[in-house]
Amino acid sequence: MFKKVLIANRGEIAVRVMRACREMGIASVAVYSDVDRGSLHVSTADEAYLLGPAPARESYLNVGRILEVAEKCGAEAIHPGYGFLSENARFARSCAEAGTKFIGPPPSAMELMGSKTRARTAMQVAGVPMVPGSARGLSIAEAEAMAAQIGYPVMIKAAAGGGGKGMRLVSRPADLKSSFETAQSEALRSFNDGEIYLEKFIENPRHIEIQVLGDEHGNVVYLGERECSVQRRHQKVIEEAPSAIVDEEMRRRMGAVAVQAAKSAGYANAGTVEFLVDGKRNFYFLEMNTRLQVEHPVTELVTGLDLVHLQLRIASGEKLPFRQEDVQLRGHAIECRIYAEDPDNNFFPSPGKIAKLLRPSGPGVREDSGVYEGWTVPLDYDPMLSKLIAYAPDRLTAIARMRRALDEYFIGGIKTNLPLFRRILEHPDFVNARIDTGFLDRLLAAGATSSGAKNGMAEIAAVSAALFAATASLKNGQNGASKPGAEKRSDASLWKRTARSEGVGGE
Amino acid sequence: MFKKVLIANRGEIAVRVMRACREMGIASVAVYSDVDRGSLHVSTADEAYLLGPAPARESYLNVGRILEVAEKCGAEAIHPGYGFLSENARFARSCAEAGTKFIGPPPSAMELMGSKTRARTAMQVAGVPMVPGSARGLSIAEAEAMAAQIGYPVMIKAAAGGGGKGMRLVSRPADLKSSFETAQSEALRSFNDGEIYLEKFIENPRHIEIQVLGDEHGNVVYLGERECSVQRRHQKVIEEAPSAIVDEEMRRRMGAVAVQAAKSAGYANAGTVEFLVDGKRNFYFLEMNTRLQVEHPVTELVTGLDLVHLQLRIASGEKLPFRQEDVQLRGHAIECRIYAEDPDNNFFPSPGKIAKLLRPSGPGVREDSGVYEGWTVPLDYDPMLSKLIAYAPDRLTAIARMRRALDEYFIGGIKTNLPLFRRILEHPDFVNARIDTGFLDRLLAAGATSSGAKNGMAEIAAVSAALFAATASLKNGQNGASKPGAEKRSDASLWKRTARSEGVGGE
Amino acid sequence: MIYEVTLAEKIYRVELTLAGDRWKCLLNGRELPVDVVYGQNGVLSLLLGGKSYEIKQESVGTETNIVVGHERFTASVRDPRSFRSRNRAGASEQGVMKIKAPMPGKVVRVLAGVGTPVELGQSVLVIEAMKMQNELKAPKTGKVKKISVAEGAAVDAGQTLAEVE
Amino acid sequence: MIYEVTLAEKIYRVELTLAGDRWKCLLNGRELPVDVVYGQNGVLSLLLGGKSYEIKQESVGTETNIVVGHERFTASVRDPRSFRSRNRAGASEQGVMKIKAPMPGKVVRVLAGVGTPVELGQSVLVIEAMKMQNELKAPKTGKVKKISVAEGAAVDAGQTLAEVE
Repeated sequence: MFKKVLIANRGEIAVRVMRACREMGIASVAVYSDVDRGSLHVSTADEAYLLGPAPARESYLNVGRILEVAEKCGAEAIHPGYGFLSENARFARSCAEAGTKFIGPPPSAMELMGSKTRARTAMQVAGVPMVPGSARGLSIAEAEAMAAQIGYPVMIKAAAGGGGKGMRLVSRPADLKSSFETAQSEALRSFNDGEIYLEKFIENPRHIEIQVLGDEHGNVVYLGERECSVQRRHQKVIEEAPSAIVDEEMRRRMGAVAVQAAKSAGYANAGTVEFLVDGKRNFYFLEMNTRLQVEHPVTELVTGLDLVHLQLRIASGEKLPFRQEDVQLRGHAIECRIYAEDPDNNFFPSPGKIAKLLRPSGPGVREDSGVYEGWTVPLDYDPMLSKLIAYAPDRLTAIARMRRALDEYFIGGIKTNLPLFRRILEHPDFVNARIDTGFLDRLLAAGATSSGAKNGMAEIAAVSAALFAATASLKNGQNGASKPGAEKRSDASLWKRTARSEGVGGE
Repeated sequence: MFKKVLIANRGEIAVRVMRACREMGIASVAVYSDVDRGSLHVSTADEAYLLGPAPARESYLNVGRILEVAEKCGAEAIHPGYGFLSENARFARSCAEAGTKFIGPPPSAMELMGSKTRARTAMQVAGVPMVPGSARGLSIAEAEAMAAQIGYPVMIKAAAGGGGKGMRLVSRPADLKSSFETAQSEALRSFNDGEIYLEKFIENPRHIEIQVLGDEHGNVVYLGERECSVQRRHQKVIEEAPSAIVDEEMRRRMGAVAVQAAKSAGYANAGTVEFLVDGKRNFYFLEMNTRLQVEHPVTELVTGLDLVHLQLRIASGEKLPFRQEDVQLRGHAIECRIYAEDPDNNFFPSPGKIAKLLRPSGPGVREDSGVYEGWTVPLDYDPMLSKLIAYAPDRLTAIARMRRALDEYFIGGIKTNLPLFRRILEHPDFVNARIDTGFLDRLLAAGATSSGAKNGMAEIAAVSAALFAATASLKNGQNGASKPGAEKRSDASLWKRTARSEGVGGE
Repeated sequence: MIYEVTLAEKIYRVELTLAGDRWKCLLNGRELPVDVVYGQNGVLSLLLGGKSYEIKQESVGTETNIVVGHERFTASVRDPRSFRSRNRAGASEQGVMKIKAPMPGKVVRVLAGVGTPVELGQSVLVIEAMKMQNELKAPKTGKVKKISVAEGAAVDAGQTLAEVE
Repeated sequence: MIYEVTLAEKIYRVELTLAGDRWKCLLNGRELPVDVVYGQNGVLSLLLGGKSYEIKQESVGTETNIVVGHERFTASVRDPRSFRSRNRAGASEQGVMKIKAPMPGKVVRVLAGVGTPVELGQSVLVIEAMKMQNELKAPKTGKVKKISVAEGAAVDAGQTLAEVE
C-alpha cells in the first residue's frame, strides 16, 4: 500500500479522500490555492503545499506544479477526486511519466470514454444498447427512412454539435425535411461541419447509472445502480440507491452491460456507466464517467463497501477483495448536494462567511462536508458545501429521515439550497418515485406554495425577532432607545443595524 | 400508529427517540427538570413540559407527574429510554392503568427478569444454560459435594447478596469450609439471611449479549450479538457487533437460547439477554435487560434495522415486519461511550460548560449526542454526553475508522474520556480481540505510556500556546506587557489569566 | 422595549419587559406566556403553551432571517422609541433608496449611470460571482443619484453600490 | 512578544513578531518558519515545513491545554516582560499555595482545619459531584492558612477553597 498520497482537489471530496487515507494509515498531502489556505482540506491533511493563485488553471489545474509538489514531498500516488484533473488523460499520462501512480483508470480508457463519438462507436461494437439511430452522417432521404423505421419523435443532431446548437426535435414526418435543413445550416454556421445524424427522442427519461469497479488484473464488478433523475440543467441535485424502478432482473442486465462496457474499454478502478431509461424501462448508454462520482456515498451505504478505500487498494495493485455474487444491496440511501446558492433567485451563487453551522447527525445520517463555522466560501470555485446522505431500511423511511436531517441542518450567513430539498422531498411525485429528468424543472416552474404551517409560525417568528433584538441591545449595554453613536461593531449590533436599516437593498 | 409520544428521559437517548418520532410523523413530548430547561432534548421535541426540581425522584422518576403531563398533553404512549423508569414494572403498570401505552415489555416480564432468583429459576426451567451450581441454599456438605462435581474454582454467594458482600472465591477444596462459614456469617450480619449457594467461577469471561425483539403476537427474533467485554467496574465502555469469537453456529445457538428465554417470559418489544462466555466459548445466562440498551446502535448498523422505529411499531400493535431468516449481519460496528469524566483522575465526573465542540462525521461515522456547544453539563445526572459509533466492512477497518473519528472529536472546557479510547483502540489485545471483562482494568493498572509522537509534538504545542496567548493579547488591545487592571473578562483574557496564574490548584 | 416587526408585509407590535431573568411578552397587546432560553450562540429555545420551538437567526447580505423549525421568515425590526431611526426610515422611503450587493462579487457592468431615470425593477448594475451574473434592480422609480462603485471593482455583501432618488 | 511556555516541566522560550499579517517565530532563539491561520474559533491551522497541524486550545478548571492532533499538553504561558506576573509567581511558589476546585460541586467535608499542619498530598477537603466524592490534597507541605468555604457549600470550577503556607 502507498505510504503517502497527494489529493489534487479541494472541498468535501478532498476531505473525504483524506479521511480514507487516515483510516488506512496513509499520509495525506493537501494542495491549495491562495484563497484556500484556511480551507478544511488543508487542516485535515498531514501535509499541505501551496499551488498558486486562486484561478484553477494556476492552481488545481496546474499539472506541472502539482507533479512538482508530489515529487518534492515524496507522494507515491495522486487521487484526483472529481472535477478539475480527474478526467484529464494527459494528466494521468504525465503522472505515469513522473513515476507517480494516478488513482483512476488507464489513460487509454479515459481517452476512449472522453470522446462521445469514439465511445458511441466502441459501445456499439461491445453490444451496449444505445438510443436507436445513426452515429454517422445521413442524407435527408436516409434520415426519413431511419425515422420511419425507429418511429417518431426523433432528435436531429449535428455530429459536431454541442450546447443545443444544431439540434431539432421532430414530432412528425412532415416536419423532418425543414428541420433537417435548418439544423444543417445552423451546424455549418456554428461548427463549419454540416454532418447530421438522427436519434430516437426519449421522452421524460430517467437518469440511472451503474457503478463499476475493476482491478488491474482484469476483474470488473458492478455495485448496483443510482437513480439521478432529479436534475436542474443537467446538474444532479438528488441521487438515490437503489432506483425505485430497477428490479433484480433489470439490475443484472444493466450491470452486465456496464461491466461489458468497462471491460471493452480496458477499464480499471472506479467508474460509472450512465444510462437513459425510457417509460418502458428500456435503457440506453449515455456516457461513462471515468472517475469517482459525487454521489458515490449512496452506493457505499447500500453495499456496505467503501469505494475510496477500494480505489486506493486497486491502485496499489491489489485484486478486488470480493466477487460479483458477494455484492448485496440492503436498504435505501438518498443524497442531497448542499450548495451555496439561492434557489429563490435563479440559483445565483452565494459565497460569503458561514456565520453559524448546525450539523445533522444521529441514526442513518452521514454528512460529507468541506466547510466549517467561520469559514468564508470563496468566490472562485464550485459552490458545493457538503453532501447530506440518509440511509434507512426502505425508501420512504429514508425520505423521512432526510427530512429530519434537513430540519437539523442550519447554515447561517449565506444562502443555500437547503429549503429546496424540503420542497422536493415533500412533493408527491418524488415520494411516489414518479421522477424523470424533467421533474425538478416542472417543480420549479410551478413555484413555491406557502405552507399552512408557515402562516401559523409567523407570530412565533415575530416574537423571536424582537427577542433577538432585545437581547442584542442588552448585550450592547443599551437599554431601550438606541444611541447610534455608541454602537460597537459586534455581530449582535451589526444585526440590529441591518434590521433597522431604512433603505431596502436592490433585488 | 401513535400520534403523540412522551419521552420520559433526557440526554442522548431522549434525542434519539425524538428523532425516530420525527421520522415516523409522531409528535414528541419532552419532559425536563429545572436544570434541563436548556438541554438539547427540550429544543428537539415538539412539546416540552417541566417535571420539577433537579433530583431525579422529583423529576425523571416522578411517576405521578409524568403521567399527569402525558394525560394533559394527550400523549398516547411513553418511551422510557434506558435508566430512570425503564425497568420499573410498577411504572409500566401505572401507565396501563392510566390508559397510556408503555413502550416496552409487559410488566409481568419486567418483574420476572427484575428478580435475579426468579429469573434464574425460570431460565433453568426454560433450559437456558446457566453457570453450573445451585440456585438454592446448601449445607457445607452439599456445597463440598457440588464443588467437587463442577470443579474448582467456585464462587460462594449469599442468596440475598449484593455489592460483593457474602461472596467468596474458593480455589481449592481445603479452603471451602472456612470460606463458607465466613460468607455465611457476613451474610447473616449484612442481610439477616444466612442462605448460601455456590456457582462455578468463570475466569476472565467475555460479556456477550443477544438482542431480541418480539411483537405482541408471539413472534420473537434475535438480531445477533454484541460484545461488551471492555468494562470498568461492570460499566460498559466499548461495545461492538459482531463479536470476534462468535461464528454462525454459536450465534444460532445463543440466539435460539435468547429467543427461548424471551418466549418463556412472555416477552415483547426490545430486550437483551446477557451471557458470560468462558475461554472454551461456553456461554451462561447472566441476566435479561428489559429495555433498549445504550449500545443498540451497533446492532442497528450491522443489521440495517432501526430498533426505535421497530419499538414504536411493535408497541402500536404491528407484527414484526420480517422473519428470523431475513436478518443478516453485514460489516462491523464499534461504539464508544463519551462521558464527562477524567480518566487521569480516577474517572471523577467533570461537569461544566462545553466551551468548544468539534464533531466527527463522514463515511461510516454516527454520533448520537445529547449536548451542544455552549451547554453546561449539569451535576445532577449520569455524565454521558454522546455515543460515537463507527461502521466499516470489517473489524480492523472499523477500529481504524473509530480512531479517525476520535481524532476529529474535540470537546473543550470539560474533561472527557476521549483520550482513553485511543489508548484502548491502539492496544494490541484490543486490536486482536483478546478481550475479557478484566481487559480494561489491566490496561488502566498498567498506566499510560507516553507516546513517542507526543514528544515530537511538544515544540509545536509550545509555539501554539504562545500564538494563542499573543492573539488573545492582540484582541484585548494589549501590546506586549500586560496591564492587569485593564483586563476584560473575555474568554481570551480569562485564558491568559489562567495560564499566568501562579498557585497550582489542588489535585 | 417595544419593537415593530415586519414579516411578509405584516407588522407585529412586540412589547418585551425583563422581569428577573424572564421576558414578559405582549404581542399586539395580547400577553404571550413565552419561556425563552438562549442555547447555542444565535439559537433560541422558546416554549409557548407547551409547544417547543428552536429558532435561529441569521443575516445574509442585506436580509435578516428568522428560522422557526424549517420555516424561514425575512424580518425587519424597528424600535419605534428610537426617534432618529423612525425619522430616517420615513425619509428614506420617500427619498433616497440604496442598492446593496446581495453577495460578494465583482461589478461587471453599470447599466444606468448617474442621472439616468429608472423605473422600479429596472436593472441598474450587474455583478458577477462564481461565474454567474446577477442584475441588481432599482428599488423605486426615480433617478440614479449616485453610483458608488466602478466597473471591475470587487464588492462585499451589503455594500452600497448605488442610490436611487 | 516573548513568552515562556512550560510543558511537561520543560520551558520553551517563544518570541513572536507580527510582520504584516504573518507571525515571525523564534523558538529558543531558532527561527521556525510557521504559517498560521485561525479557522474556527479556538482552532489554529499551523503549517511548518509542509506538515499540517490542527491545534485546539481549551481551559478545563484550572488547567490550560493545547491539543495537537490527538496529543494533549497542559501548558502554562508567561510573559517575562510582565514584572508583576513574574514577581507574584516567585512569591507563590515559596509562600502560599491555593487549593482550587477542579470542577463544580459541593463541599462535603473539611478534613484539615485552619492551622493544621499538612504534608504534600495529604487530603484537605472532600467535594462531591455526580454522586462521586473526590479528595483535594495539599499542594505542598506546610500549614493550612485559610479555608474559604463551609461544609455543604456549592463551589464553581476554579474557585479557591483553601490555602496552604
